[in-house]
Amino acid sequence: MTREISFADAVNEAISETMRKDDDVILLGEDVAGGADVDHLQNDEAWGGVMGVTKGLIQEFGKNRVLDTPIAEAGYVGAAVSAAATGMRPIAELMFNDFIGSCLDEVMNQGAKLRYMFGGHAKIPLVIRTMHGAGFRAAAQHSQSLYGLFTAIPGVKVIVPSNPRDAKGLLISAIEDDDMVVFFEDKTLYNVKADVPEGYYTIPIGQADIKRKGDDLTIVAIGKQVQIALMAAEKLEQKGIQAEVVDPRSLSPLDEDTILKSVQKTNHLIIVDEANPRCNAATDISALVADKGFDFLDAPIKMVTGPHSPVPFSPSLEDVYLPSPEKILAVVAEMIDDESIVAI
Amino acid sequence: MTREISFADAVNEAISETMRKDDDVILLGEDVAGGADVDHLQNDEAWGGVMGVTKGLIQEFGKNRVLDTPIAEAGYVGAAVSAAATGMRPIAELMFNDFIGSCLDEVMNQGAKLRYMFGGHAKIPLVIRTMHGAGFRAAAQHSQSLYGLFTAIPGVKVIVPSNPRDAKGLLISAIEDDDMVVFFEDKTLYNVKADVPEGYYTIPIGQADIKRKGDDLTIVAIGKQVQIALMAAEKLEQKGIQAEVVDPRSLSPLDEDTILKSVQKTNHLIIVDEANPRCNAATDISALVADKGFDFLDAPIKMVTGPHSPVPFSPSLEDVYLPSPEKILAVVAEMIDDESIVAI
Amino acid sequence: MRASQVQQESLTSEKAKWMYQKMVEIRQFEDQVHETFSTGVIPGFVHLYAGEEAVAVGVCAHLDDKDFITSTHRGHGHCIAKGCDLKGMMAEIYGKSTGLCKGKGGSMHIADVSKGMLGANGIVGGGFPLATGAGLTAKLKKNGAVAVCFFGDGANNHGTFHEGINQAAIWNLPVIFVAENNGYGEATPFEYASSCKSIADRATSYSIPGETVDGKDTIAVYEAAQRAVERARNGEGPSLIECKTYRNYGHFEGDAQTYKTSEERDEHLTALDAIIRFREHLVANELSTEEELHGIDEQVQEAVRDAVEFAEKSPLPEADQLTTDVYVNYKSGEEE
Amino acid sequence: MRASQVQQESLTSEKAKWMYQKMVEIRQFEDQVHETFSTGVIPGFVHLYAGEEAVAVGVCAHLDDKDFITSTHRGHGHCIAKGCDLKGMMAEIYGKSTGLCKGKGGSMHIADVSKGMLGANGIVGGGFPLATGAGLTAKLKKNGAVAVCFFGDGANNHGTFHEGINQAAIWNLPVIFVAENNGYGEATPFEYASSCKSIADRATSYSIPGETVDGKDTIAVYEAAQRAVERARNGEGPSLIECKTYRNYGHFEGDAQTYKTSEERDEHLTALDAIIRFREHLVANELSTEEELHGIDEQVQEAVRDAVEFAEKSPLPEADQLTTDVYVNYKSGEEE
Ligand SMILES: Cc1ncc(C[n+]2csc(CCOP(=O)(O)OP(=O)(O)O)c2C)c(N)n1
Ligand SMILES: Cc1ncc(C[n+]2csc(CCOP(=O)(O)OP(=O)(O)O)c2C)c(N)n1
Ligand SMILES: [Mg+2]
Ligand SMILES: [Mg+2]
Repeated sequence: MTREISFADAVNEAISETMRKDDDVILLGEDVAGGADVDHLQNDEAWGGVMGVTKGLIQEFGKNRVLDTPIAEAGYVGAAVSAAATGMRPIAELMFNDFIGSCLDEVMNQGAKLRYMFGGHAKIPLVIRTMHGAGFRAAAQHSQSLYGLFTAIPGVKVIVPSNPRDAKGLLISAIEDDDMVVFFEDKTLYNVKADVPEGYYTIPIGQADIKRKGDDLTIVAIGKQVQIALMAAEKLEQKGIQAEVVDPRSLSPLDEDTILKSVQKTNHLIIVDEANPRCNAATDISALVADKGFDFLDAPIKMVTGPHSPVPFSPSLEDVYLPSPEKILAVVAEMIDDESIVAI
Repeated sequence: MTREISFADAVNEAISETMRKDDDVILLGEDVAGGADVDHLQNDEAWGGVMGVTKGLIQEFGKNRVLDTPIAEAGYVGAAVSAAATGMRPIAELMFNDFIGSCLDEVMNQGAKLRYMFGGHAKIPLVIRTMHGAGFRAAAQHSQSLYGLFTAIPGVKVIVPSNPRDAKGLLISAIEDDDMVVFFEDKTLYNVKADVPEGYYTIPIGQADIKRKGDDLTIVAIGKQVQIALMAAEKLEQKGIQAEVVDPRSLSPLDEDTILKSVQKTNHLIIVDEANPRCNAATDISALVADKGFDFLDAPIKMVTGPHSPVPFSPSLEDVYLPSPEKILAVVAEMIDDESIVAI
Repeated sequence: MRASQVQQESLTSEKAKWMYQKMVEIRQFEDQVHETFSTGVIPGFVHLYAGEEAVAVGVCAHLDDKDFITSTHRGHGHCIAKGCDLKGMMAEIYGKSTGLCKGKGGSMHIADVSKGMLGANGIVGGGFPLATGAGLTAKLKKNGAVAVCFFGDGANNHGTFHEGINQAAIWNLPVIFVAENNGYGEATPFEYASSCKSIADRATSYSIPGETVDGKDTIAVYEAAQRAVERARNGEGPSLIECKTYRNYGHFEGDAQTYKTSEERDEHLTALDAIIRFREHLVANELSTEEELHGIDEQVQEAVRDAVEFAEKSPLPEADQLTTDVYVNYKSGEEE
Repeated sequence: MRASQVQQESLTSEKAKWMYQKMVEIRQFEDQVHETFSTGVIPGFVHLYAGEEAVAVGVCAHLDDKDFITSTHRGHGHCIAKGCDLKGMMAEIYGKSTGLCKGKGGSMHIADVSKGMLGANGIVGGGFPLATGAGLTAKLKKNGAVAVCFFGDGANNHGTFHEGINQAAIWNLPVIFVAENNGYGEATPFEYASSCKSIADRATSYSIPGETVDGKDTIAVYEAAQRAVERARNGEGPSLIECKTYRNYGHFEGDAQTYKTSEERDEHLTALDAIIRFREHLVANELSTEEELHGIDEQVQEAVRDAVEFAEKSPLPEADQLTTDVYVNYKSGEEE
């Protein structure tokens, strides 16, 4: 049974269903309850997160399992790492992924490395949920997409869902997983609605999803950019070009096979990622194919990404910062040397 | 006039000569003076940094310009950002690059972004010197090479010198530069000696250096791995294969031209980097060439990097963790389909 | 009130009227932004300072352009008190190319370094190290400047609070740490998130003076800041001042503020209001007259109207501005 | 000394001898590592705990396997006091596959989670949040466990100190924060880097008990820890104990220790030595006899010798171990 719900509600369901199933699952973060300790608050008057994504959980699960934290990211993310190592299955919300600057050590040097440094004698079943993405007019410190930073760290798994259905199934898998997982939620997707199954279901981590089939060109797109890639693909169809849109869904582990098989078929690859261009997910996927899929390629691998600059505040600049169907078409035009594509 | 001095002494000279020239240059970090405030310490008995790299500076420049800091990386790196914004030219030492987890915000969200967020009405002439690299038996939290993380951040410049001469000239340039520069020093290179010019000289940031000329194969190697690549190149010469070894020296800005021109000539590219493999400098350079240099390539782009795991403590494991001439030869053997190369 | 009377002489009529004007500028500016935001014209996250005017103004009354301040996500008030241009601010909040930051920063990053305003800051706790750095510059340049770090009650639990203040203390830097304890960090009450009885108590950890004042009593803030600024300028090191205050609006625009009680809101908007109280004080103590103050009100109204008009009429930045201002220079052209 | 006498009864002869043994184990283990390190057999950075035995042992005497501790770069002493196996420890320090962490961690990361030892930690300040998390688990699982966070005087200025303790305090967690104030962080004196008069003074910031004890007086540490552990087990929340102590060796092996004075070194190695003093105390109070204690000394000597032999004879890890233990499982095999 599916029904249309928003991305935010899909995330909420994944958490609540997992918490119902497993008493060790707890949720902590800044205002995830949101004023829960204020006496006069009734029912769902508590914030439930700065975007309301975790609304209602405090009512069902109480203060022991839904914990507001001080504004102390190192403190509570580090506590979550250790709670995981000592028997809980915490979900820690890092409100904006941009705040990783306040708690990278806890993720990179503690959570990601304890198991290895301890010779395998520890596990860290921790999920860090965090908001990312530009387009919200939230400026340079609240608009980054930092999954590349996490993908680089051995010991971390990284999930970037592109739609409500994937978000729910992947988040449940992440909570069930015995390793540390960083789960990215695009703030501009929260209100997007789509069919989502009811009840408890999982989508395996490390399995890409082909969001559109096509023989002529592979577009690997990350997170929200999957929607942009699909828009470009529709336009390309008008020109008889069938683009295959691959959604990796998790960047670590990365489903190399699905990407390589697609390129083997289409011989052309464009990667679309709104993050900054250097040392990032787009270059990572490009390098994969330039190595293991080189013989499949008929053309240079192209990347459509944000520029090497912070995210600007002004709408007129932020709009040109982000990838767009037009930018993808321009790259295709260059790739197959057909100027007319730009004009679709 | 050149003379043989160590990498550590070259760094020390760069700092002292710049401090002599410009009163606004100050040095701060944990134990960079090192017990300077202990009354009974005489002459150079103060540590001068955990590896002794900044020895003697406190004697010459005094406590106002060489400041020991508390163990509070966010505190002093953030202070350095702001001191730079308000008129000083600080050099902040982050003892190990692994400690960036305690102060990433100050680098990523403050230092790197202030100029942009302020519409250009600020400059941050700050150098962060930091130690990186495996091979010192220093285990997972003191052996990482995290230049990829910084290269990804717009607003940061990143330098990774491979020898004493470059280290001195590049560090002077970094201190003279009006932008924030992160300067990486490989702890296993400190004792390496080589010819270094006396006096004040600069090497421009953003200019790669061809450490060895060759027509058959391009090896781009980062930091200490330049030496490993040169060893591999010598062995390859025995087989009549002339490898060109390109040292980018700075990863941001990256000298794309020099790399692309080399590949245009050799049609083969191997990238050698000891850092972890995902979303990192090696994939970044690979993606550059897979895009702009695709037509030059006769073979897949290969990367020789550390594995996707933390750096192990045990010598027997750390030795296999690191790139080696043998690993490079194995890749060449595969690339040109000549098994005999492995056995050189 | 006794301490107030002792110091009162130092507050000249001229300074008092300047302070009143700045407070009214903040209030009217913020009320205006609130109204405009609700029409959808202003993009992004906006956090309003209305209600807390006495803090920014009571402190900045002791500063001039060579002194630096660091600010927070709730930065408009600090900007105005430190002398930033209202037009440039409003244009920035609109994302226009004529903004103080050319539209690149927005509400959360307005800055004017030439005025000593080191930027609003989207990162809670981001200001502590920055203020320390500005204090370090002042100490090394021996230019008599001080640095002020404004921060919220929520920020007082961040690690940078500890690192920044400790550092300022051991280096004896001219820095004043000013807590704006408005009772909440987002929807979370101060008492829930903070284990201290008062933020001022935490001064003990750093062997520096710490005091709590009524942050809606302009004179009380002014006097506490005077003591701290004097100490700093005399080379006696940092101080911590906790100002108990209240934000008239929600955490950000759009917040339903369910966590507040209607009693506390009412009280703060009327009897406890800083501007009403300061106005009464000025008149009662003959530092100004009703007419004069009314004149200021009207003058400010016009200034805010002008700012809105300026912002509305200004152009958005051109696309080619996207990648400028990232570096002073990126590719080094020189030869070795 | 009066407080000591009151509590003294609670220290049984059996416990006292266990404590003495652990202290001697630490001392001999560290002296041995020091010697071996100088021969070049042991790789990497090694920080020795010799001199500080009273702290680890005085605290861990109140803990059992279900209680957790977090440690520091100077972690051997905490490991031994918490019951880690000497052979497994020595093998780990040698980087051997039989080490507690299969040789992957080394001196700075020795751990044994089954003993409640959450790892030495190469990151200064890394333990504060981790201890809080272990305390949170204990509180939620209601299993009566406590968590102890050992940290240095240098770490007391790191932001995680502030965030960790505040969090433990507001959540009323069963966590004991134990400062090992050995006077230096690397070569930097406590007094230079820390603006507090004592670390214990900082407890005020968190409204928790804070006390300073002579960290080389085993009984004093034991009693202070007893109070704190009892409080924690009774649901009364966290405490902070500052133990004034001294490291007999340098910051790490290879440190010339020029920053120390020879007087302080001599004094600490003799009159102030914790083991000598504890030994005297045990004999004087008839908790043990010279002969018994001598027997323990010899027994420990043998155990340390065995540990060295075990480590020497053990194999290095095989190359195929390089990439194991990074994840529990990396590629998900299941189908959707
Ligand atoms: C490091 C960091 N964590 C969290 C946030 C999200 N955030 C923005 S404002 C805020 C509340 C700040 O409270 P307080 O310091 O009391 O300031 P106030 O809003 O009350 O003026 C939070 C949690 C942030 N911007 N930065
Ligand atoms: C975050 C971080 N900063 C710096 C270091 C380098 N470092 C290792 S030990 C040490 C001194 C620690 O001093 P203290 O906390 O007093 O412990 P002690 O060595 O005296 O036992 C420093 C600076 C580190 N490991 N981690
Ligand atoms: Mg507040
Ligand atoms: Mg110490």
